[in-house]
Amino acid sequence: MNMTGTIKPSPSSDLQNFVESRSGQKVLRCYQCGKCSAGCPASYVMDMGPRQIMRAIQLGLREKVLESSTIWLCISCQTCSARCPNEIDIARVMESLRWLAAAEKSEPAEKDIALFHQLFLTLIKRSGRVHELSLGALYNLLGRHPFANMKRLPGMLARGKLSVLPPRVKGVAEIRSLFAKVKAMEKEHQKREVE
Amino acid sequence: MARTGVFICHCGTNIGGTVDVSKVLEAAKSMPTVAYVDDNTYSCSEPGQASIHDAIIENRLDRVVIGCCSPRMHENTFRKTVATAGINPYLLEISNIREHCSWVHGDDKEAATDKAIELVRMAVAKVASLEPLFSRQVGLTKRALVIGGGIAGIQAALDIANADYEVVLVEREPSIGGRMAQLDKTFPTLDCSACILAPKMVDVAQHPNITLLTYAEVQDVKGFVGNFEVNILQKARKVDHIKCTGCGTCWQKCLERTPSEFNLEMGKRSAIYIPFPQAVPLKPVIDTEHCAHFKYLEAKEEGRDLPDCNICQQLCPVSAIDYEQEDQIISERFGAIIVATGYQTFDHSVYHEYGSGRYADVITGLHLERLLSASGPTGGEVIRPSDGLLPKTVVFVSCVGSRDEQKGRAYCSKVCCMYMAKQAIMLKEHDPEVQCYIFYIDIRAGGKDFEEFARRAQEEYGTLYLRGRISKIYQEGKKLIVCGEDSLIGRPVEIAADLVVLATGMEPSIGAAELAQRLKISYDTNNFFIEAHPKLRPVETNTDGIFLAGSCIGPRDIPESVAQGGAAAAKVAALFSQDVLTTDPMVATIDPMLCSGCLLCTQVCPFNAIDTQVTRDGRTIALVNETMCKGCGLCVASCRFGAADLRGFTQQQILAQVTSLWR
Amino acid sequence: MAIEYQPKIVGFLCNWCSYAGADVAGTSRICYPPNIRIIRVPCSGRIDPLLVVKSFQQGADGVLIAGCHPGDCHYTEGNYYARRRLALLRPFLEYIGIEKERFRVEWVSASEGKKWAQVVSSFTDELYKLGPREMTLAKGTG
Amino acid sequence: MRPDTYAYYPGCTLHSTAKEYDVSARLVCHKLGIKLQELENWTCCGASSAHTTNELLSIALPARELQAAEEMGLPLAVACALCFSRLKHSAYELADKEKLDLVNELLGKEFHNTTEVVHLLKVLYEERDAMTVSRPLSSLKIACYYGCLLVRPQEIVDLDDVENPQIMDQLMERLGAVTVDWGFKTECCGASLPLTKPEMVLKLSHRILSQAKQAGADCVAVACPMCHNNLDAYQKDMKRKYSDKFELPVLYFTQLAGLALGFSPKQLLLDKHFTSPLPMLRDKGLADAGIAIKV
Repeated sequence: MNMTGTIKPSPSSDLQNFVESRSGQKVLRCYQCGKCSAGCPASYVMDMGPRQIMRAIQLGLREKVLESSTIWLCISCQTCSARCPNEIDIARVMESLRWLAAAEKSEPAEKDIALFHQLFLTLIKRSGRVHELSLGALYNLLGRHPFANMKRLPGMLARGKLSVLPPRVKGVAEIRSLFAKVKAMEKEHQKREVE
Repeated sequence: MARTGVFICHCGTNIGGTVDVSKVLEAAKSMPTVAYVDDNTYSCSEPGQASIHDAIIENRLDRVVIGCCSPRMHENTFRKTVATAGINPYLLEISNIREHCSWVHGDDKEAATDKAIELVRMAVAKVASLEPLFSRQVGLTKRALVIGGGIAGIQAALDIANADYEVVLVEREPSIGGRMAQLDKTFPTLDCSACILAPKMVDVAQHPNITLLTYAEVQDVKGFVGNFEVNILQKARKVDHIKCTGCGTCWQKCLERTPSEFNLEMGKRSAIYIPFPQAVPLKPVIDTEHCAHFKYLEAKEEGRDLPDCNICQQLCPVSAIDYEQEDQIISERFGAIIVATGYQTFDHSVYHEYGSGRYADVITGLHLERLLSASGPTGGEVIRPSDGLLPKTVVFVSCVGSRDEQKGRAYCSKVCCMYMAKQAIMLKEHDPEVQCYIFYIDIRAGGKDFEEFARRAQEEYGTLYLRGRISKIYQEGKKLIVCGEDSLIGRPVEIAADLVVLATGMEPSIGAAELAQRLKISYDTNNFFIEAHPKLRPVETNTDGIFLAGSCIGPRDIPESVAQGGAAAAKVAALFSQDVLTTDPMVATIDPMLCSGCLLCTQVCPFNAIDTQVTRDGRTIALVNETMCKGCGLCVASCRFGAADLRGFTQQQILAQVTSLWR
Repeated sequence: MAIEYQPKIVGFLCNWCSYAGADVAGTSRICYPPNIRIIRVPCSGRIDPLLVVKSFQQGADGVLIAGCHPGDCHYTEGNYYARRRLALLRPFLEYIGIEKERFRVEWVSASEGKKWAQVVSSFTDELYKLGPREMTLAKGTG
Repeated sequence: MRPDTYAYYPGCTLHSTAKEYDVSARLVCHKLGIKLQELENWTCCGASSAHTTNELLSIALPARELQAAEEMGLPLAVACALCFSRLKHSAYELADKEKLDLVNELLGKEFHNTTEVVHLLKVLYEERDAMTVSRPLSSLKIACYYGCLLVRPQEIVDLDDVENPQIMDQLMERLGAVTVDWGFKTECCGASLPLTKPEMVLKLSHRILSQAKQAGADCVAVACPMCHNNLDAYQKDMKRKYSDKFELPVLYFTQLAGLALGFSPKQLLLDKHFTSPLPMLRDKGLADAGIAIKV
């Protein structure tokens, strides 16, 4: 955790209140035993493990949490929640942090992962179902690493696992209106929150 | 006309901080029969009691209500106070305005004060209808029963016997010694467990005042303090322990081999066996399940034939082997009972993420004690159970089955941090090339010389303490990979270990809940017995005459168990120092004029304390045997004619409390 | 009406378990609504149905009886009798016009302070919803 | 009585990269007399992207499928473990009245959240006694891999034990195979990270495969297209990176069931895997053409 400077802890900060209300978890139940970080499959590449994120929430370090790579690298595999001795659903805490990060449009530490999710949702909005080929292509282009993940492409095509054309689904109109309504509700919800 | 005195206690700020005491006093003045009101900061203190005593005399009071803490706390204290002032001690009513009022309604002072007034009004209404009661004397059997032959039970038995009272020590296993007998060394002094325990065990065997009943269990318990009737099941040992001299021929010559429970299945024992070399009594029992002779008998019944064997019977020089010996019920009378049933280690198979027993080289602390012990299955050589090789990297894991609500064990087991340090030191002494790691959350070393001892494990013996709870253990080739996090540096940590020792926590020994129900003492959600008061009465239970000692109350180490064994013994000696016991006068009464003789109450009474008597006009009616009656009031609620009543909780007294409400 | 309405509850607690449990709620400073008035009895088996009816007659909006968990009774069988006897009382109470939700029997052990507080709070909330007891039986003659 | 008709939600991958899962599932169900009625115009459940960015979307998308199944009045059988997890989460969240009304408004349709969501593994597990095994897999030692989302979180998914599940093991044993007792049944394989963090998928999936190999397995059985992709598709890269010598075929539990019920490897698209199971199946005597059952 390349953190410098002295910390001025702000207990029961609005970060903590947001996490507790959206995830329904009591952050102060955590006694920092480290079992979540120990079992997390992605903690070896994270700048802050799940335990340190819980600690940062207890201390109210909002930026540190939202700028961390942890909330994006988390695969939400629930191992931490299944093994937490204080039965805290840490996966749900991570999820609520991602919602906060998305809502605040803060700069994601893992740009590629954020891009992947955003592309994934745009593709569903457009054709109702995921089309791997376009997802891969767009991800490589927009992520400015055009030749990544190409190794499997020939094998996939040879085995007829990738259809060249995106799937056509009758329900697409419904999906598009669903996305639009969700966006509208979000905006209205935020307007109310700002007042 | 009754003259009642009402005394309200501030209890410092515990009551005064929330309840407006002057307002309560003001309200009390106008309550019926109240002749005097007063308050003091601490009624239970010397000056507090003195001021109540003087007020009673000066104002010729004949009944007292005290608004203070729970009656379970100081009812007896204040009964003595009013008695010294010349009032019958049972013309007193306590109104609980602390635990049931100020402490639980701190957020609403006004409501707390109103409620306190109501509680005092109820007490005043009840005290008006209280009658003087007189306790009676009853005989007392000066014999004590100690259940459990671990270090706590041994200490208790010895101390009572040394106070020259008879003791019966009942132990479920074939030998006394309990968990401590399984330990190699003890912290923080590293003296050998057997060396300090064996002499005490021998003292127990040789003490004239102690009758030792091993391989025996308490079946049921009747009666009450001074007059307990206990049935003890003496399981058939199939060996006559009077004739037997403990020469050892039988258990050396027996051909059967079965895993030894004492060595946690890591070694073998014969069918006729003593659990460990320093066993007391040094006389064997036959394990009928694994004995060839009894397997032969069982097969014969089912029409199968197996070779018979009676080697032990033939070779026994004093012919002490008696296959026909049967289980026996011994019933005895006791004046007091000490429960010292000890603990067992947590069964770590619920930890699937640690392999749940799948990996042979993942053992518990107690397993390691047996491996370290010279009388253990490997003669003190610590080897990997899987391939017998010497481990060079040993990883200790703390809090297995402790501080883990997800596994139903929220409490800290107190001793694991210390025995991990001890074992790390012992491993290094056995083999200097060993490198020990200890995964911990918080090192708890609160006892005398504990912290210094734990520091030695790191400083002198090079143990590497890693702060963090591990999440997974899995096998990779011959190594066990332990996945944890060092939360001090903040990075995940993986160690390839040859041996992993899980510091499993303490839980009550099997059957604790059933024993508690037989003794009618309360136990908590983890099945530990509940002491009368955690701070002020740690070795007593709420049932008079039944005492507790050792880790059956909660995680305890050896010094505490010994101290509590002695403390419980002191309580028993104090009890036995009187020749008679005064009984509780709050017992049931039957009004002969109203009793129709239906005798329903005699069937209802759990203590069959209600006999019958014939009145002058020839009617048979019920009669309460006041020494047997425990004052539960079951008969009162069952009597349809209102003939039965319970002194101290009469129908009229309770109704008075009800009708005084919301006037 | 609703603002002044504070449910009035009478609680009969057995001395060995529930009364001790309520004490533990006190020592652990667990707050709960002040609507209950606790009367100590040696055992839940001591509760005579007359006492329950009298409490309602006296104006109680709810009556709570708390004893040891079955199997834990200090007098071995007291709470077994209580369980059966009070189960019979429930239909009688409905017959005389008292909703069955106003009468509760709970088992609270000597260490369950938290549970005791939850029992009182949930009972108080339920009685809020039920509202005061219209039944204006003649005030007890005392 | 167990239902014999299910609404069927394949999920996006079963129509593309995980086609063999879909085909083998249909064959096996057909053989067992279970009718799978695919939802007409089903759409994506939002997978890991929806619940990562927007709570409302992560509930609404699966709700659309739940509503479709509710309209058919059938329990909803799901093949992919991630879709199953998202559908279960949505049904769990919609127990809250407010959220249900909100979703009704979003979908513009009547939805009471009464759909019963069942994973295909549970469907076949409950049918295991009715299976007539014509080609017992007795020569096969299988490591059953459940993955993380199929069993976690316990209170929402409630399928089996979160650390040591048994239903796939029992199903395989019913088919005559021997299953190995190993510790990585529910460790995560890297799920949706192959595109963004391929090296993490290599590390996590390799650890799982080497544990299965060490436990003596001939192949790994899976019940999720993502787990299958991560475990099967990159074994060559793993061999280069970790220089081990073994290759471990990864098959869907429906393909193994298909084999046991007599279908041919061709019908079960066993040739579609990156790590071909055919050599292993041949020397186990399980690769014969079997009975060509018309579908």
